[in-house]
Amino acid sequence: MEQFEPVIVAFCCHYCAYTAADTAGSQRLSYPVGVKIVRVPCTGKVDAKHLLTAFEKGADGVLVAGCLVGDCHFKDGNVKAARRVEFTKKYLEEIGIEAERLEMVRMSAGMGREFAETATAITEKIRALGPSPVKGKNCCCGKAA
Amino acid sequence: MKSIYEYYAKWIREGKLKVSSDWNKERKVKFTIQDPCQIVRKTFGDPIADDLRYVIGKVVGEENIIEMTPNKSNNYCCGGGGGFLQSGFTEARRAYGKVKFDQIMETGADYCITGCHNCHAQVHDIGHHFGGHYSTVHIWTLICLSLGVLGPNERAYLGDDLKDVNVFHPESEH
Amino acid sequence: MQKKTKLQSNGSVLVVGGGLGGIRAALDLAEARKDVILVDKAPCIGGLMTQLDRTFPTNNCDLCTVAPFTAKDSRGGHLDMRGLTTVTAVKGKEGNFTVSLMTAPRFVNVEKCTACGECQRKYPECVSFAPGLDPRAPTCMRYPKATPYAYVIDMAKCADKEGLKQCCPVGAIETDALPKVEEAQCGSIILAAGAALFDPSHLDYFGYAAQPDVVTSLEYERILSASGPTGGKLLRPSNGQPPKKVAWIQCVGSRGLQKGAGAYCSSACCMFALKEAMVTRERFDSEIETTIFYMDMRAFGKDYEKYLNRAKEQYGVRLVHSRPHDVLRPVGMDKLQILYTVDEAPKHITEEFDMVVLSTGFKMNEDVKKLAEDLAVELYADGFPKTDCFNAVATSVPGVYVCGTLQGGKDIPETMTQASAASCLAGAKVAVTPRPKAELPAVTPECAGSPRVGVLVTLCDHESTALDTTALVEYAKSIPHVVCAAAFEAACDPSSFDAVKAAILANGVNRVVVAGSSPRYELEKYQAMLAPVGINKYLIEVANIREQAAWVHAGEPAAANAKAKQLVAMAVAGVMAAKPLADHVVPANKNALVVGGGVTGMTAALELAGQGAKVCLVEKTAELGGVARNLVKTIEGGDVQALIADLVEKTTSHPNIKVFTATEIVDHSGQVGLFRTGLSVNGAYKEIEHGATILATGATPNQPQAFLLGENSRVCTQLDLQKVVNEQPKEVKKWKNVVMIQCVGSRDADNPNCSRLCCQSSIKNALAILKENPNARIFVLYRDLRTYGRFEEYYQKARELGVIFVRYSVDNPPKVEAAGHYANVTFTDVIMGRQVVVSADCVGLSTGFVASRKSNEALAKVFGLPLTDDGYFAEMHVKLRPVDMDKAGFFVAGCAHSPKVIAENLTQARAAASRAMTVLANDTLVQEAKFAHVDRARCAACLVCVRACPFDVPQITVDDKGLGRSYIDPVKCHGCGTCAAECPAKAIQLNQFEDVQILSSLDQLLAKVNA
Amino acid sequence: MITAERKPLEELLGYIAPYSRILLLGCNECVTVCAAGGRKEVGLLASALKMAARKSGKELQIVEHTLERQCDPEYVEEVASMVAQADAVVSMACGCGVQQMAMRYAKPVFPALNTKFMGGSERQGVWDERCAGCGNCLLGVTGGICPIARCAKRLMNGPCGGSANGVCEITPDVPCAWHLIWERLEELGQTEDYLEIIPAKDWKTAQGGGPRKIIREDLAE
Repeated sequence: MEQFEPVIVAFCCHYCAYTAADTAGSQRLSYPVGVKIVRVPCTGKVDAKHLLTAFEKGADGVLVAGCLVGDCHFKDGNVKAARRVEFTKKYLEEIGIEAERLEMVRMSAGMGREFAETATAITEKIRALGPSPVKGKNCCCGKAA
Repeated sequence: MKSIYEYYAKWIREGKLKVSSDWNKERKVKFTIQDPCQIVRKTFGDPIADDLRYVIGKVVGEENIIEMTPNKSNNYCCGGGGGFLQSGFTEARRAYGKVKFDQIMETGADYCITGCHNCHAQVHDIGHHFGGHYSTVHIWTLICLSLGVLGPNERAYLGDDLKDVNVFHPESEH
Repeated sequence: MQKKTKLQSNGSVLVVGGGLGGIRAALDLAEARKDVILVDKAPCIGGLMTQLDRTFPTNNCDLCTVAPFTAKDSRGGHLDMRGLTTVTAVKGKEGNFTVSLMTAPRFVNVEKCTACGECQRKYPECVSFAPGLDPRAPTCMRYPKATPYAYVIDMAKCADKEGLKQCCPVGAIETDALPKVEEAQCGSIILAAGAALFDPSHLDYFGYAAQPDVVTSLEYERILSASGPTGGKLLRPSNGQPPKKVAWIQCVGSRGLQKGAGAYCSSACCMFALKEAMVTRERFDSEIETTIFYMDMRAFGKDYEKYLNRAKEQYGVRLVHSRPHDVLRPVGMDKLQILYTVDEAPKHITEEFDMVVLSTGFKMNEDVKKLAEDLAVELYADGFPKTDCFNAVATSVPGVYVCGTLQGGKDIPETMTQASAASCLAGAKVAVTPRPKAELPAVTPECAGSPRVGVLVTLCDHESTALDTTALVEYAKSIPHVVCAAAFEAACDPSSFDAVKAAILANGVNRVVVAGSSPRYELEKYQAMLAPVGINKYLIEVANIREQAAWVHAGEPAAANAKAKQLVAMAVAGVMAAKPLADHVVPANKNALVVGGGVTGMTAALELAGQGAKVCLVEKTAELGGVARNLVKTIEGGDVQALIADLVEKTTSHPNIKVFTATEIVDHSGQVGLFRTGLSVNGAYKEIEHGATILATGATPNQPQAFLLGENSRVCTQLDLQKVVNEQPKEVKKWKNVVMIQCVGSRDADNPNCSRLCCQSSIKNALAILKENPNARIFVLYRDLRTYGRFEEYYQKARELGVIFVRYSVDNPPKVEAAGHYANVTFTDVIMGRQVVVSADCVGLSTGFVASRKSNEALAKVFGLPLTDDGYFAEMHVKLRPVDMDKAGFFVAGCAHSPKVIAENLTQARAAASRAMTVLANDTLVQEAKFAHVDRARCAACLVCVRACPFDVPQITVDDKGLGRSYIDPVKCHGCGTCAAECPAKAIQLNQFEDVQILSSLDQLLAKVNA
Repeated sequence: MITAERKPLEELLGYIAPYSRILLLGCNECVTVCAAGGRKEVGLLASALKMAARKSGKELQIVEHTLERQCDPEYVEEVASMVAQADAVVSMACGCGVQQMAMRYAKPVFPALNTKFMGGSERQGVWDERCAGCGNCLLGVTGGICPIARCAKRLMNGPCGGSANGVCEITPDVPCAWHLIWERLEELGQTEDYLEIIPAKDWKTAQGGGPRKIIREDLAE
């Protein structure tokens, strides 16, 4: 059987994680192809609805990647995002989705290696968990789209 | 600044220096060439090495030259430069010179032609020290030899195989 | 106090040379609203960089991030760019030069030429090599799409004028064209015409002239390049086979090694070779063995040490410390042999390679030398211009400035810095030329019409080897609502935008997706480029297929291609959901804040003040001068204390500068052009308003716990040593042995980078000691001696004077032990192969610098700026924007950026001032529509937004219907979107990132997953 | 404001188990302000229900809508066509809204929220109970602090013996209402009010008197 390739949506803050992902690119530090980046101005912009929708649409995992604590371009958007992630995790558990499929990570713009490593680590974690339990019946069972 | 090799070559081409390699047609004495670092690699490069070969070819016959590898601009130092000959450290100098010795020995030539006094002394010394069969000779000596003007004093250090070549010389007459 | 009258003419600045440096200098001036004439003798701009495949440390080309801004319609008409143009004469002096310009005829009417190539086929001898169009001269080929895209005729070689004229199907050939000669008035001149490269043909022991497989580093770059002679395939010139082993030989033509070589270090070749080796392994075949033969690995720039480590550890590039004896190809052999020895074993090694790359250095360009001589600029014997020891861009002739490799060998970031610095000084000599500002494009109804999406794939081939752009274009065409899609190859070329614009107009496109590099680079560029054809700037979406697909998945082309398609589909979905928005214009504040009162801060403040900006200079300590107060002289002999005294006098007395000492930054708000910063001045709060900010906070001299520093009185830092030499010459006269240890607390795990300045400072101190005490024996224990540029000449001088340089390896560092009156230093001499113990009277440790981490972190927090891993301030683009920061209106200079010597700090200070002037020269400010807006009908006035906003912007106000609803002031809003995420009524949306945009992208991204 | 909290998902899934077309209806008043049933929460719950149902092999069709106010018949009327197309309604309003819907439409209407109390917000995200709706307000004599809503025992004349160090003996993180009242009266210089005996309360005005009704004759038709 083909190896399950998790689809992971990474909401990345423009000022740090998105730039870190660019850095990973320019340093050719590969990370799994299933990790797809959605650029946001600040993780403070990431709504619980976006997180749930990602799962609803079939993501196997969701990453919210913001700035290091104290480094938020907008003071504390990353702290608020972390609270929302915790709130959403509880919701996920009620739904019956493993809370560890959702994760908040923090990094600075220069941390290209960390981005690649984090993206790889979460992919491995989700691969171990298997496909999201709420994927549609007709889903192609984790084959990368 | 010009090298004398360039002039030798020029004068031979212009017919001013009437050298000939006829003396070696039958003998087939083999020669190899030590390219001096200062003149070749560090100053004029391959063109001067080619002039040097032109001169030697005219003097001993092109067919009697056996090249070392590497040569010309890539030639190895004889190991005697940089004041090494005068500074003591004989053992070290000879250890460096072993590379050159092996290279000369590999050619199987009877003579190693040097164009520089420093090289001459070193090549001679390592040949003697490591027990080589070759003799060391200066380009100038061979030019004179081929012109038939090599004086008896300069013949002293030629090998036996060249002792009888073109012996005519005003000084030999006395 | 009377302000010194500045010489300000109404003329232009003349920039000679259209390479990167020239472009940067010209753009800085044009953006600061000064008129510029940019001339280049080549028919197209771009200079040396256009021949490079990729550049370090980002390993990409990036020309496209700069060059398009030279387009005619950008930069408010201040920039007049002329190709094929040379300066034939210069008269007059600073403030009032009259320059004669001669524009050679192309003999081809650029407007008519379609670049069909007919003339070249019929008359190959007289059609000048046109970059990229001509397969004949591949090794000197420039970028594939030249500006302008047309041929050039060399009429001197033409025997049949009439035939040539007739052969052109569009009648573009004008055989009778004459050179155009013009005169221009210039206030100042910037020479930015670059340098030539050393020609190794005469060094026969390297076999360059005789062996096709021996190439220069630039030729190798061309072989790697997609637009090069092999079409981007790495093949041996001798037999067209891919090489298995490639070697680089460093310092060819540099460091006085060979005949005709400069005595200087060319500064860029080590990094260049590392880059080529990495690219070779990454792009072509990770099995290709890459070996670099080097003398000292000079990775001295910001984060370059990490690049070096990456080359070694991640890419497996092999580094051999050796100067190879020669390069041979024995008769009958297919491979090249390199003969060399290594430190560890005094024996001959012969190793075979398929290709040998000679890392050739820079040398002065003869044409440029002639122009410099005509200008009476003083030159060194090697032809490079002499510059002031505290002002690397100022020549001996007032009003004539230099930058880039014309000033001396250097890499791109330093070229960019010098270019901005030169434009700062040159710009001070000419007045602002008022030009009417272009009206902001209105949000027309067409913008919002039914979506017609155009997709532009803009990666050049060499950036996207993993991607099939043709397939991507085809795929894009199949996406609903996409009305046109095209690959657009020369994003570096301003004129190629014309084709794009035409396609947009022809297809009635109203929304655009740019598939290229990161939106961090692309978005602003395309917003500017597409505005003239009526594309609303908020209806442009970028699909980051370079960083996120081509590069990161370089090794898996199938995955990279699939992901690129998905990214494009996501971007199309996003742009379909986007709304057209209008920017608005507000008056801008024209004052500057400079943080840090060292030599860098003071210089930046003075340059800004000299150009009329009001400057607030904030210094944390009670005194101006910074770390430089500890320095006596520069290596060139410049008097640092006199410099500081002069700067302090000028700064404190300048009417435009207000100095606040003992002052800290407390809080900060606003945005570029409208900043507000709170200061604690001796404990009292004060708020200032400013339009731009320069950070010049310096760095901290390192004091690592090593080699008995601080424990033994014989052991001191180079800074202390310099003081002792200066203040206690009698003591120095008694010294017998002095040992200096390099890289103490640098290039190690705690502080991975090179501190850059220590090698020259130890040599400076060694020379100073020998001046007092010629009999002192000085040992310098080093890892790589990084005396880049002209510092190399001092290294040579030190060796001549008997300073003994001993290399140590990081696994076998020297030991320092107290031994009664002395400090015993034990080290291994590699050449002798023994341990040596020196009883030293003085041990000088080159401890370098570390970032002022704590204070940088505090400032970064207040200002919202990123730091590097090492704690220095991170610039926006390490290569092309070395002094700009990610946050608009912020600039960084001096050691706050990374450690460097005073002259370099001052250059950066001027560069930052130049960049800041591009902001401060504007009376008004265009505010981006990146604010949150409230749907008042939905608002429940719940106060969540009021409480959530980090900047206290939302307020509950009563509208004309008497409804109390949230109101978010667009001018004050920072655009973070927190309120939008928290609003329980979903009444708030953030422009450009509306929920519908994010959700449509998500939908698209996951479309196939749940299908 | 009326405050509420979302019910556990499991309970909601139980209600809607027989149905597949759901109208999920929010309210833009109190429950929006207390982040329980506004447009945003409707969106979250819709996603969650769909995913949870999908997990057990069922595809739910959920129509999301949020009314200006669910406790008024005119607003409730707006969704008639949506209700018509749904098998059941899940209301994210307070109990008033749920009942308004249930009265109007002959379709099953389920509450998504547990309506909690009339309260105010202490700070972002925190609400506490302030009013019990007793129908006979005595805040005028208790320093503006209600002993009915805020004292666990609804004492009228001072704290019980369990009040210690200013906190309630039942829940130590709740302040003793009478302690607060005393501090407040002291602050206002009205401690004499405290001495005034409040007579036994007539609970007829409260819920104890049965469902209550207010009629404004001038307005009522």
